[in-house]
Amino acid sequence: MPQLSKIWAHMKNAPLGGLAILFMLVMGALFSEFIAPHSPVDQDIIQALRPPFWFEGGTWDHFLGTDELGRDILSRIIFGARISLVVGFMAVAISGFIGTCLGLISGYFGGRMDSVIMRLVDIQLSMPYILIALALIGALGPSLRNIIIVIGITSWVDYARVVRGEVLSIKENEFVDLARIAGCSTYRILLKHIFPSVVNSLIVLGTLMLGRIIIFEAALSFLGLGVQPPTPSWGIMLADGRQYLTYAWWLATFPGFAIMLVVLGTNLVGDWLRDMLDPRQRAAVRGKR
Amino acid sequence: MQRYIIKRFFQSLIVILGISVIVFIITHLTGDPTDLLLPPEAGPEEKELLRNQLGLDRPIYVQYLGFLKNIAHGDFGQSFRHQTSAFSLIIGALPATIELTIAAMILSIVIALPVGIISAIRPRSNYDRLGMTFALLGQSIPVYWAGLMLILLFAVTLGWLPSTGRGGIKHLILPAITLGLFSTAAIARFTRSSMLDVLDTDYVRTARIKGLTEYIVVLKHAFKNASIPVLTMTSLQFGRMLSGAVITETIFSWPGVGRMAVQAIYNRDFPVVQTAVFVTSVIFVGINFLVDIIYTYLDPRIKYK
Amino acid sequence: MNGNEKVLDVRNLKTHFFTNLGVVKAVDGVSFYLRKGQALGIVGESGSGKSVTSLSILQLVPKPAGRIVEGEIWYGEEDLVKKSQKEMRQYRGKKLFMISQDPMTSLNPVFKIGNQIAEAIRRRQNLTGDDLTEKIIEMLKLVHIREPETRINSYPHQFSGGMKQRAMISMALACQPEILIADEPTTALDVTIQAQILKLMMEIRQHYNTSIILITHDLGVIAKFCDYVLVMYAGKIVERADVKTLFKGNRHPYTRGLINSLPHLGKKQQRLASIKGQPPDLLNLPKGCPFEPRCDYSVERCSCDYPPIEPVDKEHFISCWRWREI
Amino acid sequence: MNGEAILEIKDLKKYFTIGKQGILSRKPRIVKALDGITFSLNKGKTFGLVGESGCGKSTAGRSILRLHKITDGEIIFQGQNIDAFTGMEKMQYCRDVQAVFQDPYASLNPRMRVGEIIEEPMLVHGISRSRGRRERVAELLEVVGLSADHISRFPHEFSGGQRQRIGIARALSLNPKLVILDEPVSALDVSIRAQILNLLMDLQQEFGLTYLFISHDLSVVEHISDVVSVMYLGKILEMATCEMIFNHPLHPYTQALLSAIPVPDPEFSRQAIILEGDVADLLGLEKGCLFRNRCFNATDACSEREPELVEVEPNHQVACLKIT
Repeated sequence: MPQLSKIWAHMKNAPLGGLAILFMLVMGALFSEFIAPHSPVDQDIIQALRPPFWFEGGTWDHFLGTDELGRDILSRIIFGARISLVVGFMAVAISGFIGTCLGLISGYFGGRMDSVIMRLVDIQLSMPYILIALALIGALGPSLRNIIIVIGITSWVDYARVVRGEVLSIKENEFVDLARIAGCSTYRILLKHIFPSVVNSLIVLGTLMLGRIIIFEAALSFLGLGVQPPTPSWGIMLADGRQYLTYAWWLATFPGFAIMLVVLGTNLVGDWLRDMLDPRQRAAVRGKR
Repeated sequence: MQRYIIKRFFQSLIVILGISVIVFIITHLTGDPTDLLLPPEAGPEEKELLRNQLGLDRPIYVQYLGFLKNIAHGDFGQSFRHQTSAFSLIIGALPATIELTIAAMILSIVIALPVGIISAIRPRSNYDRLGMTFALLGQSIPVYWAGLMLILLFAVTLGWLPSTGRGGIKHLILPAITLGLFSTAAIARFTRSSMLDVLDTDYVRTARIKGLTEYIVVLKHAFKNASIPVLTMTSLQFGRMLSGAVITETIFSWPGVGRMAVQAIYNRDFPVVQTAVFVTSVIFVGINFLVDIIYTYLDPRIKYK
Repeated sequence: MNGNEKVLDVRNLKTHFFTNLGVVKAVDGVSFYLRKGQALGIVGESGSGKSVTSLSILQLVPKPAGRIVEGEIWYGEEDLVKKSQKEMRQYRGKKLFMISQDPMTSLNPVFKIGNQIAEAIRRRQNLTGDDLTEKIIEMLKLVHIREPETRINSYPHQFSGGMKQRAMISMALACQPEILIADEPTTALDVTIQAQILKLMMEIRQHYNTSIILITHDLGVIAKFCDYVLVMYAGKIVERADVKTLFKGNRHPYTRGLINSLPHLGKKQQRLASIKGQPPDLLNLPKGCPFEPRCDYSVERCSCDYPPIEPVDKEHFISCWRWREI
Repeated sequence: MNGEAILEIKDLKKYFTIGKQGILSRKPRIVKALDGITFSLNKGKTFGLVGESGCGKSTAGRSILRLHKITDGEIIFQGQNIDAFTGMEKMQYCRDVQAVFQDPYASLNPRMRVGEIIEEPMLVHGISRSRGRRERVAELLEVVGLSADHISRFPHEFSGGQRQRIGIARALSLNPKLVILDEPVSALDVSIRAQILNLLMDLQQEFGLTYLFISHDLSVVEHISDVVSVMYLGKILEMATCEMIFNHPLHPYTQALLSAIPVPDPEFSRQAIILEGDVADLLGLEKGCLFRNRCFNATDACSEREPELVEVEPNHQVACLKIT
């Protein structure tokens, strides 16, 4: 626990924009029905391909315009946040769990276990993860559950690498030896002495990964192997909009902008958390005497 | 040093073996290929016959060993759709992908290194703020959206550059920018932080105490050290690019391995998919091995590990 | 003493660090001078500001957090504080050189030792090719590195700690600085190696009449090596005197406590005299004398006002309200 | 060295292999961190182990603490070989033998409160109830000169000396018989060092503790130890009572080591014996005395035969051919 004064010192540097974006994302996903002006699936051919309100032919009613079927873009973006967030959080949880366990084992026990896990990491890193995910989803079928699982098992590597690195340096600390001398079991050492020191890095990494997974999920949908229509998803909206790029630019522009904004938010918050929670960064800020 | 390279070489072989296992598993997960190969009205006997022909009734490890033997000979089977060897299809598409990735990589490095280095020597300056803001944006923009927006601006609105297909240098510009965007941002940020770490070390201070010019301090003493982690990062980015090429090639209709693989997935043409995965992975392993050799030149400590 | 010429005159130096948590006054109003050929010792505990003082002289205070906020550092007719980084290049490596604390990290790991020494040589002499190689070998010989012909092609990780520090000293020799600053040059080394390095530094001093600032926490090293000593505590000089006066006629309670708390070899005591309390928190220094909470002699006044530096005699200065009574 | 032995070390060896033996690595390098050391600790006394970096003194401590497997030899605690311990006996051994390490920052888990840190050994050993443990923690804090109010603070709120006190309190929480002190004051400032040394000596008196005091600092070792042994490259070169070692050193290495210490007295002048070379210069020292290439007394015989540790006078053992 950092002291209050330290927390305050970092709160002053908080990326308000990033936090606001993430807040909007969560709110949008939780209360889509109340916030969105229209239903995301209602079609209205008469209103089709309306531009945003500030262009000629745009209306206030369809703030960001409508798509080729007359569905309201803004509403679809708000509902699309749901998919992104659900996939993002679940996949971060799954990959974080797998990666953390492997990283802890690899770093703490070393030796043969370490070699095996590190080779697994090499293998995973060498393979084109988008193709693997596409192939797996192509094989298993594009359900939400499968998408989460596939993204989860293709994104564990970063956690394993970071956790392993942290464990290797934490292990060098004398308090770990002293815990063994006191008679603590390996399980207790890993859980009480090593894991808590890794949590900060996990929070930072998880935040940054959330953004990357949201991009990843939309990429799958964009390529047609993610969530299936008519579920409103940012990736699907982009894919649809691509065909209308030449005369209805707003179809592809706004959902992509939404993705960018959210990822920007996670990156900003992630960087801030790193400055606050990562001791090495803190030392750099403090300067040496 | 030789021992280190030999060790890395064997590790690379193990990794390739691992990749083959995973490719094999994925192929099996994709279900019974007889459904795809036979017309829907085929009866169970015909299926059984084909399964026997394809060796699908043999024990799994025998099948794997057969698979391994085949891929060692470059035989990944016939494309269901094109009725030619899947391997030759992929090899045919490979030059396009390599052209695109290398162009993107060069673009990334040429932009990212100077930006990262200058940001590091002038931390918190306006230059640093500007560079890092762009880097942050670059890391936040999804590749597919960046591609679409570039097409919208340069192809649709301004009409300066072609939006699809492969041809001269003009065709290469937009796809290369799209594919390189994320890596440029990532390498720039990483270069900055590595340089900041190194500039804070005692040996850089020693170089300053000796009264060396700032140019030598930064480019000789600091950068050579910082380049070691940056190289690691860059080689990882290469892997990302090979993967990201799938999307970029699809957007720009670039006739490379990625686009072919996506088409193959749509068509459930699995021999082509597995060849694409395997070949891209092996290329990346090869690049990593080259990078390992470069390390031995950059970091004398490696030779004795 | 070798003449009276002042080669360095530091006046009211204040170097502060501006951190997220507040301002650390690492060096806060330090004045002293260094005479030609003198070996000046700066002694103090961690956080006393002794290293920052040396970095300030070289204008190498870690940026952006650290800054010299006040004071002058006169080298001859020039005030180093006013020099730009570019101008400082004319001083670093020619007039001033510093050997830093940790020989393990002060050599660049990816360049050969010979290359790194060559850089120092070329600050003074424009040598190339075989002449340069010969000169490097000569430098390595001067610091008693065995087989210098092969050692110039070694990388730092192939050197032991003592050899690395010798390589650093050979750079100092190549630069022939007027002032050599040695920041804890032997702290990371074993006792027997420390003895070798100190001997080498004494040889240099005698041979080239170099003025040396030796920074250390080890009073034994001070007694052995230095003529004149500054004692620092919490960014200020509490006492400065020639070495004999400091050990035998000290008047500051901190100096005295420090000397008394050392175990003496060959004279086994039952208990050590210790200084009570904890080292000061540099972010929350007390208003008055920073040593007051730990001082056995403190009176009310000590916690309100910082005592000014007063001369005890010509070369002995002290900052304590009660030095006359101690 | 009379008295009741609590711990006996017999011909202890610990070899580390650098570079794993695999299909590809040709020959692994073996580092003999401990190459046959024998000594015993007497109850209630302090045994000092001194030497320069890499001499194996910490390896000895870590072997006794069972932090790694030993290569050969015996460690006998209260008459029992610790290698033959069963699960229960191992736990009992943990209670009897505790340690304090060098780095006051790395020794305390930054994410645990002071109370939890001191309580943990008792918790693991199932000693007393939660309330009883808390009372004991408060009592221990007072014993080491801190206040019971510090119980719910985090380590980063303390200075180095205070942290070392917390570490000592943790070591005492199980009422150990033997405490391994591995450079316990080396990382501390001079003014704090004396406080901690005094505390350690007081605690020894109060609780009848036995100390194994490992340090590179001879003056500190002299201050606290009853018996001292000097190590060099995994071997003991000289072992004697504290007075003898410091007033009448026999081994050339001990003599050099003592003379190399700068004395904090400007009027004290003594010709220091400057040893040539480095511990790292091990070329061709396969047999014979390991110190001979730095020794000012070495003769040809020294490269032929390895000296044994021999008792040259009561309570004084030396391993040097020129003396024995």
